[in-house]
Amino acid sequence: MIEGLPALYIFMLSAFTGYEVISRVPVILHTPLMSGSNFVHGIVLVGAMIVMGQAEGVLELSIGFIAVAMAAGNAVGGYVATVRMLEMFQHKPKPSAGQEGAQ
Amino acid sequence: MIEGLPALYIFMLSAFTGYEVISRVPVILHTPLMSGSNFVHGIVLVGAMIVMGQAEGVLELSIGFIAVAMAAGNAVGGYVATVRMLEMFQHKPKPSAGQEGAQ
Amino acid sequence: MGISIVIDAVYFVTAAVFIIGLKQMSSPVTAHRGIVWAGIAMVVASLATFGAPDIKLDIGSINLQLMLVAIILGSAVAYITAKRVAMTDMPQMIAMYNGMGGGAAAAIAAVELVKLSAGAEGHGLTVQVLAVLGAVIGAISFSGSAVAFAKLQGIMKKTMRLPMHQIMNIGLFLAVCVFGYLVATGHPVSFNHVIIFFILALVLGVMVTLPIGGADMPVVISLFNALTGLAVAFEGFVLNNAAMIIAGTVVGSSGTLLTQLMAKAMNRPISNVLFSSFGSDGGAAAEEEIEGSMKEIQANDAAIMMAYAQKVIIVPGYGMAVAQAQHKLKELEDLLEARGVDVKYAIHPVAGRMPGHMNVLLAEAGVDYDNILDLEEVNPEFPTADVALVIGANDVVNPVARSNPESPIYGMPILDADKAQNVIVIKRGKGAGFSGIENHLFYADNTRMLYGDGQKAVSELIAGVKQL
Amino acid sequence: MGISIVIDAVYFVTAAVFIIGLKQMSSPVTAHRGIVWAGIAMVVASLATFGAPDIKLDIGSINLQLMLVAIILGSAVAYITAKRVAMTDMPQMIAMYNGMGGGAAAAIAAVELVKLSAGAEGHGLTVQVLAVLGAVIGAISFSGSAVAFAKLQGIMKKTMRLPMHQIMNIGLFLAVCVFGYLVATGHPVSFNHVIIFFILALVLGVMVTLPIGGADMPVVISLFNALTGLAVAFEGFVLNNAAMIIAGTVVGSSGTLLTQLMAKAMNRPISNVLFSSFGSDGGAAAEEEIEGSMKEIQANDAAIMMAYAQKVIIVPGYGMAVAQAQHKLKELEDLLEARGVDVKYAIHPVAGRMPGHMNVLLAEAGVDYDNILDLEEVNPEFPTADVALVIGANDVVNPVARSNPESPIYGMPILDADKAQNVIVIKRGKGAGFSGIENHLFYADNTRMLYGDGQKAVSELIAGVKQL
Ligand SMILES: NC(=O)c1ccc[n+]([C@@H]2O[C@H](COP(=O)([O-])OP(=O)(O)OC[C@H]3O[C@@H](n4cnc5c(N)ncnc54)[C@H](OP(=O)(O)O)[C@@H]3O)[C@@H](O)[C@H]2O)c1
Ligand SMILES: NC(=O)c1ccc[n+]([C@@H]2O[C@H](COP(=O)([O-])OP(=O)(O)OC[C@H]3O[C@@H](n4cnc5c(N)ncnc54)[C@H](OP(=O)(O)O)[C@@H]3O)[C@@H](O)[C@H]2O)c1
Repeated sequence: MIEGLPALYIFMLSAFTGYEVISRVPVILHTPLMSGSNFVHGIVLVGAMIVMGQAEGVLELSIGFIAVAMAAGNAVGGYVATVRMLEMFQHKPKPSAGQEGAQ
Repeated sequence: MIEGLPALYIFMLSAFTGYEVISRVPVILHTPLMSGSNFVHGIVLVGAMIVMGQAEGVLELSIGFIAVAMAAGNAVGGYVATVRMLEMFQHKPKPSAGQEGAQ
Repeated sequence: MGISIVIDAVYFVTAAVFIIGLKQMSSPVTAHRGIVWAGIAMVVASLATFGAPDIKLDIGSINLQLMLVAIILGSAVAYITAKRVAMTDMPQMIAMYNGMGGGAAAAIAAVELVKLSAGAEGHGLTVQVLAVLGAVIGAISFSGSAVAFAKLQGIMKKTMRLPMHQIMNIGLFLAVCVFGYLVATGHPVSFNHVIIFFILALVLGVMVTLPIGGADMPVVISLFNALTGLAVAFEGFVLNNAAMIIAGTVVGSSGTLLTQLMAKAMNRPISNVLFSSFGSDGGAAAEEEIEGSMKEIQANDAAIMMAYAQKVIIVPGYGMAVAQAQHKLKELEDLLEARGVDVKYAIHPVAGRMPGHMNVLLAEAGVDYDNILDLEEVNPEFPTADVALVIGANDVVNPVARSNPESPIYGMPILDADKAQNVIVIKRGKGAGFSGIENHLFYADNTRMLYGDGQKAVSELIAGVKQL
Repeated sequence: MGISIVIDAVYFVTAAVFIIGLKQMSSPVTAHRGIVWAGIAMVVASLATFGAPDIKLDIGSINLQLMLVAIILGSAVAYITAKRVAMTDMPQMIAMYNGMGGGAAAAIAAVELVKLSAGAEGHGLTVQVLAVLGAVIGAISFSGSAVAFAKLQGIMKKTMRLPMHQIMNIGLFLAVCVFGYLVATGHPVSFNHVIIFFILALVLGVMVTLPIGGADMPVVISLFNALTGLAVAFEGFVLNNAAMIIAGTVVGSSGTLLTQLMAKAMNRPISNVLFSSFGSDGGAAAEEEIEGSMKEIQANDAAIMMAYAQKVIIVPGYGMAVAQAQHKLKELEDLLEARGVDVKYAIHPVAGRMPGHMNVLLAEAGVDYDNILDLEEVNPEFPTADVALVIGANDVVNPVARSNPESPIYGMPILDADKAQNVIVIKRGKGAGFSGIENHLFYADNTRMLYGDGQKAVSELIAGVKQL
């Protein structure tokens, strides 16, 4: 469905969009944003699921399994990490000790 | 060629791109930028030429003629106006009288 | 196949270059480069189109001949007018060229619809709907821009508001929808419906624009600009032309944002601009008693004041543009600077009648970019200025915007000229500014009025300084 | 048809929401909302995929069962690790999740290529080439991220630079190209080629990352992140999945920009990061003689100095993160503020080991956003500060960056802590900073060294202030 010229156009426009969308990010958000975009390419999960759904035979099933597991890890890990980092930037002051996950 | 879903994607991405690309324009450039984007949709000339090239009969030819003439006016006028305005922003000081076109 | 790949590639690159060009146009440093790139792309795309495989442009065909005539005609008229027109008349020229683009998009749709009404095979419902949408939008942009042009050019003087104007507009809009529906879904399309549909759309464009005041026009023109972009994009879908789709959509969305930014800089919501004329509300009702009186000063005295000042800030406004006083101002600046006076210009974002109006004029006169300060930069400097010279500016220095919540300009950030040691105001008389309200600054203790046309008054100041 | 339209619509909306989400994530105010939106879109897209028409997921099919197991397994591991890990260890976790994404993209390509090698019908050359490109990029991102993780986690201590490392890398790269070409153009594809191709790509990822120092890792991780995006986009073309294409490309391009921005903030060109390890050049050679000596101060004296100051600026650095002293710092701040001292934090953009490192830690300790100033804001304030408390920072306050053109950090903007009335530096000993060069600030007349682990030293300061 998305082939040839339209595919090229979509690729070009997506590239412009990606570039422009983050062109004003303040330095303190670099790491959370990196984490956030890391989450976004977790959409590879959808592709992994499709491949897994079409897999036939042990080899394909095994690779598909790895693909799905890793993609899910990308998506879930990316999400949780991003949310945790961004929660730090929320303005309300917090109790100063015993933060979950902080040593 | 560009139909259905890909067309929608191209539309969406173009809209994002357009929005983001100019989101940091300083006030003094509002008018030149308006003029510049006015020039950009002068690309309608291409469409007018295609329609004119396919026109048959007096009515179609006449409308096509109008379309091409107006589109050319859009493109050329938009370009010249934009360039003239932007030249004002070029840093070099200019002689202070007798500017072309200024009264 | 071979040639069509080349043409596709050209359109692809054109679309990309347009985007890059627009991006560059949004920064003063790269703006000029941006428009030149976009221009080159446009030329290449047009040339490539001559080779498009699905059109018959044999040498000698009537289509080709007429097309060349049309291109030359349209280009020549646009080129000459664009070169000749004064900088201050640019907004209406933009309106005109934009209207042409909208008209072209509508005409493209018209040809397609005429073909359909003559029994040609359609490309399906979606395409027909898109053609009709593009037609409405293009036609509105065309006739609306024509009205905008007429108003700014002074051909049409007054803002016209017919009785029950809004209700008529709503009726018209519904009628356009009905006929648009008939045309979009008809197969075969009725020729008469097409005619009525276009007439209605054109009339709607006129009716919507009529009641809007001339000074709101920059916002409206920007809106029509975005609409033309959208119309072009829709016709691009009809013609399956990616360059049109992308360029049109990009302009549609960036133009919408630009319209918002412009309206915001003027502190006017877009809905206000479109549906209520300025000053008709508020205004007189909110007027307070003004204390003090307007005190006149002679040009010679004003010249002395400025010549012996350490720091002078010049605040130009619409009146300076009307009087074309920028070259004289530059002369005055040079004289003062030769005497060691520190001279700066303070530019309010909406001084004049279009964004950047003052900057364009001062740049034309050769004023140094570094001496032109914008609102945020200059406001802290007024308290240390000996003289603020307000020339043809009114609303943008009206302190009521800070103090009176009932004033129609309340909340607009203003230039704090009133905080300077002395204020000299050049204007012709008691004429009000764009918003039509009184200006308390003119009655302040430290303000002196220097009456006269802007250009004449500055010439007198120059003469005065020279005598010293 | 019906279901496939729904799924297409879901993917469409997902792509749009991702873009909006990323946009929101680039501003502190909307960032949280952005990730939540993106998260919802991701869940919906994944659920919709279960209904995709071209996959066989009947209840009870082995594919469905294994898929569910894989999803649960991957999610659970990622969820638990991401929840448990300390804030300071986030960069390596991002590397890990990113590597997983790259691995998934490569695995998708692997399945397609295995199918082709088993004689399945291909989708044409273009698709095969894209699959291979995505495979290389994904594999490099996978193994490279694994190395990055190992380094940051301390599993792999040293930067490893084999003899003729660059030349070997070039050789490897060429080999990957050759086998990539064979796989991309082969029909049928040889299974052995596929295996060799993947092994080579994985080794290349490791080899490229090995010589890069642990502290340059944030930039490298960001680069791999962009690469994974690109790999996902390419596999999206292979699977004809618009959500993957758009999300992947958007991350690819925004990630590239982000990598540049990060490198720029650290004043290191990306080529430097990738091809030469920091400090191996310049460093010792450029060292100047240092005048003066390091003068120690006791915690009690330092506490008195701060308690009776009017304005204290705290400059945290990597050492504060290592010592996890942020909570103690906040306590100290509260004590000082209770005594009327004006306390501010000065954050250098690359203080610590990842951008925003200090902000994250201070925010965690509950420091008020408004008291955290960045470089441009705070530098004019140092001359009016009575005390600058430098805790575990070194390079970011090294005046040599301003003065010595031969220093490897020359040109990096620094915090002007040396301009404060008094400077107190907390560090454990004579350990150098990330760049490995001497710091003249420590030898300045107005600088006093407070030796000790960051957390302990601040605790002593707190005790000191409490005694007063
Ligand atoms: N910049 C934009 O994009 C834009 C667009 C639309 C609307 N506006 C609005 O326009 C206004 C701009 O404010 P402004 O302060 O620049 O202008 P203004 O408020 O319109 O005031 C102009 C003043 O100039 C005087 N004047 C006119 N002709 C003159 C001449 N030949 N010589 C000397 N003085 C002359 C007039 O008084 P006399 O008649 O007594 O001489 C008048 O008071 C704002 O309200 C803004 O919202 C701006
Ligand atoms: N932010 C980023 O994204 C990023 C990424 C990569 C690289 N970098 C680089 O990292 C550097 C950051 O500069 P910086 O000033 O923050 O740190 P730094 O220059 O690395 O200096 C850290 C200092 O902290 C001291 N320290 C270590 N552990 C300590 C502890 N437990 N208690 C007290 N002090 C301790 C060390 O001295 P002792 O051993 O004597 O205690 C050392 O001098 C820059 O060169 C930057 O370019 C930054």
